Amino acid sequence: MGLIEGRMHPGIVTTTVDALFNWARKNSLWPMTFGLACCAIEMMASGASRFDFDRLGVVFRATPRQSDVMIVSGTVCEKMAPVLKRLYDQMPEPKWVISMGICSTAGGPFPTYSVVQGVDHLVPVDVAVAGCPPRPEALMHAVLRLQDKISEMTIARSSSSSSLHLRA
Amino acid sequence: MIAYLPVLLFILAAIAFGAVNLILSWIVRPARYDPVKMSPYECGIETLHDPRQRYSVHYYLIAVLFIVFDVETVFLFPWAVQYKVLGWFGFVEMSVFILILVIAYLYAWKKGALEWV
Amino acid sequence: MPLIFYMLALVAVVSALMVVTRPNAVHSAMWLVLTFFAVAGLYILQGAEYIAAVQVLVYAGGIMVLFLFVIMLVNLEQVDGFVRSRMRLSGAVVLAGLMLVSVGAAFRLAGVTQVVPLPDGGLPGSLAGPGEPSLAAGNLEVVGTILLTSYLLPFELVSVVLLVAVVGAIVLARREA
Amino acid sequence: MKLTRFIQKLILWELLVGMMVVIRNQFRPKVTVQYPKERIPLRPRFRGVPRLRYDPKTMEELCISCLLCEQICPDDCIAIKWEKAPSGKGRVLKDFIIDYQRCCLCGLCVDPCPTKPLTAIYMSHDYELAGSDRLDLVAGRTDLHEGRTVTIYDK
Amino acid sequence: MDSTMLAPVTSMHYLVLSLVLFGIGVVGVLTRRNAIIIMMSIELILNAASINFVAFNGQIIAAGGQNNHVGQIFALFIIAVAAAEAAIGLAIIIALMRTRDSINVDEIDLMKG
Amino acid sequence: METQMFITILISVVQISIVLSLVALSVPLLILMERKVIGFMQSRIGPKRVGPSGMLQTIADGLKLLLKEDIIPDRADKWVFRLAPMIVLVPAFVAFAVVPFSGTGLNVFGQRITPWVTDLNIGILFIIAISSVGVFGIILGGWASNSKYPLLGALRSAAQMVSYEVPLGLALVGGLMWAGTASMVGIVEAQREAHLWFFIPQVVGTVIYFMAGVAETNRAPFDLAEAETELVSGFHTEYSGMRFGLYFIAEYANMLIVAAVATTMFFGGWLRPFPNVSWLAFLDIFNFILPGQWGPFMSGLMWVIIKVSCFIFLYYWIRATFPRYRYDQLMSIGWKWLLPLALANIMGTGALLLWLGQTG
Amino acid sequence: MFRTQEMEINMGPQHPSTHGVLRLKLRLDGERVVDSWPVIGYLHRGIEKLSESKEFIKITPFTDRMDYVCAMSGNLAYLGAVEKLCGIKVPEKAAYIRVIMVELNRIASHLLWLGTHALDIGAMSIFLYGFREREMILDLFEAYCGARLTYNAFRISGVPADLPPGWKEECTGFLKLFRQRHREYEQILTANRIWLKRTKDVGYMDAEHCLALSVTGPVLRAAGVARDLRKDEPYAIYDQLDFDIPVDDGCDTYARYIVRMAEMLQSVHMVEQCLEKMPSEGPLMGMKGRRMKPRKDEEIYFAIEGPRGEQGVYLISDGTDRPYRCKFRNSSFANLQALAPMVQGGLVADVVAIIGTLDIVLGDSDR
Repeated sequence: MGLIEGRMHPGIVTTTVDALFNWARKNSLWPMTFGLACCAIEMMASGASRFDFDRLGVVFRATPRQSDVMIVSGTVCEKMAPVLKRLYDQMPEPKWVISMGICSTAGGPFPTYSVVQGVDHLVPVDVAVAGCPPRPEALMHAVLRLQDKISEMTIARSSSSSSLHLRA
Repeated sequence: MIAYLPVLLFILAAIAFGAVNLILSWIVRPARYDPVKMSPYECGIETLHDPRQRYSVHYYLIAVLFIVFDVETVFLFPWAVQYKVLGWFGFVEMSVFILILVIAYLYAWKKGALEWV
Repeated sequence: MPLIFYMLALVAVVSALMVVTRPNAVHSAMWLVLTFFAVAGLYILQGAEYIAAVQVLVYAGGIMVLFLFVIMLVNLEQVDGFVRSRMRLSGAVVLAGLMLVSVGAAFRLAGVTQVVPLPDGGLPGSLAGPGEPSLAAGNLEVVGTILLTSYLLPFELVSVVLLVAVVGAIVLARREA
Repeated sequence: MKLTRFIQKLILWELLVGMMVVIRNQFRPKVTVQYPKERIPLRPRFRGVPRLRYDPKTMEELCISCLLCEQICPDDCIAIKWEKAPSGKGRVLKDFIIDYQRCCLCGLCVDPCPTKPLTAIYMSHDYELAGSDRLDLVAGRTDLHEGRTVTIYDK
Repeated sequence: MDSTMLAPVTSMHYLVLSLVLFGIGVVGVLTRRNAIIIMMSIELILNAASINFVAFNGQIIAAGGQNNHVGQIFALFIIAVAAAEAAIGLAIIIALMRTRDSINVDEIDLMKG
Repeated sequence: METQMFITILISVVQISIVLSLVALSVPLLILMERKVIGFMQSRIGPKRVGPSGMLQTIADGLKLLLKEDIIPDRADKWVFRLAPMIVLVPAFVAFAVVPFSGTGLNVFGQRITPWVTDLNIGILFIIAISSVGVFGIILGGWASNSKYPLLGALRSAAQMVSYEVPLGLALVGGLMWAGTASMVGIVEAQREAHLWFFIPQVVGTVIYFMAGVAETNRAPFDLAEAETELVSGFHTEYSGMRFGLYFIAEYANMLIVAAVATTMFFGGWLRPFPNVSWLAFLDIFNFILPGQWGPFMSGLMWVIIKVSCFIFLYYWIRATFPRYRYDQLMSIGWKWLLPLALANIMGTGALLLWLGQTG
Repeated sequence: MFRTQEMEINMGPQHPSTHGVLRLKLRLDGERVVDSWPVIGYLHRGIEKLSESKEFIKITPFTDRMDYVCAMSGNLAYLGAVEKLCGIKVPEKAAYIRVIMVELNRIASHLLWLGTHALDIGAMSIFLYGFREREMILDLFEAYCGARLTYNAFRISGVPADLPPGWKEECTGFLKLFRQRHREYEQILTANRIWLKRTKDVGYMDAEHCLALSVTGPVLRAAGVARDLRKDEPYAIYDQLDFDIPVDDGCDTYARYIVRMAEMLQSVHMVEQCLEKMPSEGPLMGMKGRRMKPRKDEEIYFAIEGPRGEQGVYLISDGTDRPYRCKFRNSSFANLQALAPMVQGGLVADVVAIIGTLDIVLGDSDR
């Protein structure tokens, strides 16, 4: 546990501090470059000139150590599952997961022996996006949703419903 | 050497800058221990071998050449500053100095110390 | 200014002690860098700015990089604990102590008792505003001139020594095993 | 000729040409569409998630529960509940569920839809599909007619 | 603050410091088995010598030899030679490592073969 | 005496705080500008949504890094791991101690405040010496992580930095021969007296210096140490949170230092173009706008900022355009091209000075 | 020579330049690659098995998701196989539309290759320029079939819809612009000394080895073999088009770059011809109804020239409306076999360049 996190009663101080912290957190979401399948191409397109993720402060980082959000973009296969879990574990707190596309959300069109039927079996998903693949705008929309979710984080003691971890 | 006092202060200030940042971060950041999180990263695969192994001797040779030329650079600085005073004399003596080192350089080149791998 | 001297001396001695006591060679190397910095500071205190810069540039920035490379190159599990035997350690300490005493005695005998305060030791006397070179000619220029005129031969010989170093290093390191 | 080559190589000519291309792009209009504020106009044929529609004139259910879409769906994401119409002829739609968690937006379901001139099922232009839970992505009959409720950002 | 702390620094101070560093270096050379750390101790000893040279040079200047920087020149040469020494010494360590697979000076006993 | 001493120290402290905060604040600005400029070059607009047209983007990034968990891997050498970013950061900052930001100082409360923290007799040498320590932070950071990619990155990076330090130093020697002093202020003064920027006789030196500088700061096309596509993030792969932030800050501070030294050494520091052509005096616009001592001070500052910005822009431009060299190619450029060229430049400069009869 | 310990390092599955989830185990001696083992299967989705339980028409969306970078070619290869199996004739207009789409998709795919390949080597802007132009193609696709990446644009026996109004003009405009932009890419890269240094003599593989490993597509053509199914075994309407097969005998990464760059121009040329020659009227589907009646125990193989090489589909029918066996011969899997011999003896940085030059799509090779 951090030094101040969860040690204070909710109040004017925590609200102000939360506002500042959450502003920073939500405006600087660095996803990991972690492309799995088709959606990865749309994820790349989101970073490209037409959609320009950089506008939202989203910069792709190559290592999990420096990323805040994991965009699971594509089919998660059984063989990939432990890798994905490990990468998620290696990200520093606070961290979030966007499940991009139906493959990662629910296995999508592949109800087969080799596909994990939803990445939420492995890691806690914060925002799930449908679409196969979702348009880059849809991914941006998901990021905006995630930003909304981050705005509700708090350092106060009473863990509000959207503190760091909801579901394991 | 009063001119160096600000340098000392500057060093202290720079250390303070870094330290303040780290301490601030220490206060506000969360920390959750997790053995997997603390394991080394290798593209999501569990590492099997100890990474601290022996590395190519090339790094050493490059460093040797660096030291030699570092010393040369260091000797060139007072020479360069005084060059306008030294004139022809300085030119000749530094030519000899550089020439001898160029021999070392050519030797290293010939022996392939500059070829990478 | 004496205060700064004592500070630097303390840093030098402590970090030197760390150099010889750390089991991990990389840690030793780091402490050695600190020693070099402290010694460079001492040089500056005496007005030897050029030597101080050379100390940092060559020793700290050059030789220690070489050391680090070799440590990584050789990469042994920490080969030793500190001492092989208490006797050996005490022997070494006694020897060093004896040496210290004897050199001190030598100073006495040689009559180096008339120690003069060093030029920049007493700071307020030589106070100069920032921006104004505190030495009339500048240490770099003076040393450079002497080096390139009076000490011409050793200067050229340095390049020969360096040449030999390169040749030797390549021959030793690249020989087929 | 050889000399020109040499000089070009010496002054890093081809690198400069490349740098000029880049700087030229600096002054071109930007292609970025600032998403939440501006939106790329979608093409008429764009395939968002499938939805149902009413008859625009009578506002009645168009779907006749023929199950053709359910059959052709490669992901089996359509589920239709129906019962015999009280009149005995035809079927009455009870519920229509499309699981957006599975739908791969292929548009195959629209092809066989027999209602004319408008197909009962159609590929909508909805693309903002994020949900905080994967179960948010299951669309029932109301959702299919009126569209899922999603937060729309516009600034 | 102790009044001796404010007494002007004389070359004696430097000599004592240099002696201490020298002693530490000697202890290092004698007690360590890791050849690399022994090399580092040798660097310490060389540094101690340089301090001496510069300190004596300071004494010369204080005695009125304004432009006599012979001590600093010596320190300069010591550094240059130290660079060469480090290069060769470490090359020897590498060579030893290659032939003996060890840099423990106790195990490297060439005369005994 | 004591009060004089106290005032001197006080002035230094003020100068240091100003310079340090200037540098610390310009780093977020540099990062923002990099994203903006490179964005524009790539037909996009870069950060736009945080604060007025994205101005606060890097502030948010910094604050976020502050709020991130700091991971120290179990197998890492904990203290070295903690220390390494500081070793990179401190030299990067301290080098600014000798950078002159303008030509004329200010008189405040009867005290002369110079626009540089200190002017050392060995100025350039000081910068090189101090920067040469930065390599430890990288090599130790990679080593302490005890992970393969950082270790590879650190070794690469350390070898690269030491290799390019030589041409970097040698390229400056040519300029020093023209200047006849190693003091940063003295070099600019020498350019004023010589009526020319040393860029003109030292074109080769400038190019070598800039190339070596790019390599020293690990920037494209020599950014092999953190070559994302090869070594993930190079030596700082295992670093997270503020420690990574410190590496980041140090990188940009180093860029600034390289640009500032180039400005001082080759582009006349605070001097306007053609400092001897009197009708160009109008270029020092602040001389006419601001009264008294502020005029020349601001003009000088303006020129320094403009020149440094041009260099930084060049950094970005090159980064946006070029592919990355391979490791062996990088080393061979450094050793087989830049080094001989720098030596030849020195000898050529020597010969030129003799021919011009500029020697005593 | 002082022997360095060889280090085993994992590149991928999460690595910025392994183009998806390829895992490459490398054994390094310093920076040199001593040995390498590509590990695939991180994206194995069981498409072939899944196909056996689906009707022919339902398999088309899966072909989109195998080689997702050129889904049109995937569609065409599969539908061509089905049509061959059932003996269905595709109307001429539909064939033209298919060729236009496939060739545009080839440009889009090559643009993605160019972007990612250049990004791997470190050229940053070209990646974004490539994507910028690719977006225009995606717009054309979206206007035609409504999707940006996984098109499902064709149906068995034809295409579901005619080109929308204004599409031809938009396409012509794009092609004109693209020729100009193509020149810009060349200005940035083709003569660039860094690019040359990074690509020349990197990933060398001559024709003999390529053929032995059944490598196809631009990689093979860059080894001097003018093998192109569009010329050798024309399908659709390729025999009516006038185009060249770009060939280079450099056998290295640079030659592949040259070949692909030239192919983009050829595709532009082809699309222009198609737009001109395409009949304005005519049926779009060659078959009424939806029931498939393939002959029993029929085995067919049909291949087209995809952007990455031979893209083949092997179908066995048991007379029902589902395939008995559906096997995809995908170019990425075959080309991936060339990876290990190519990186042998190269440097780590070359590995990245070689993965880029092979232009593999993991969905394609793992299926």
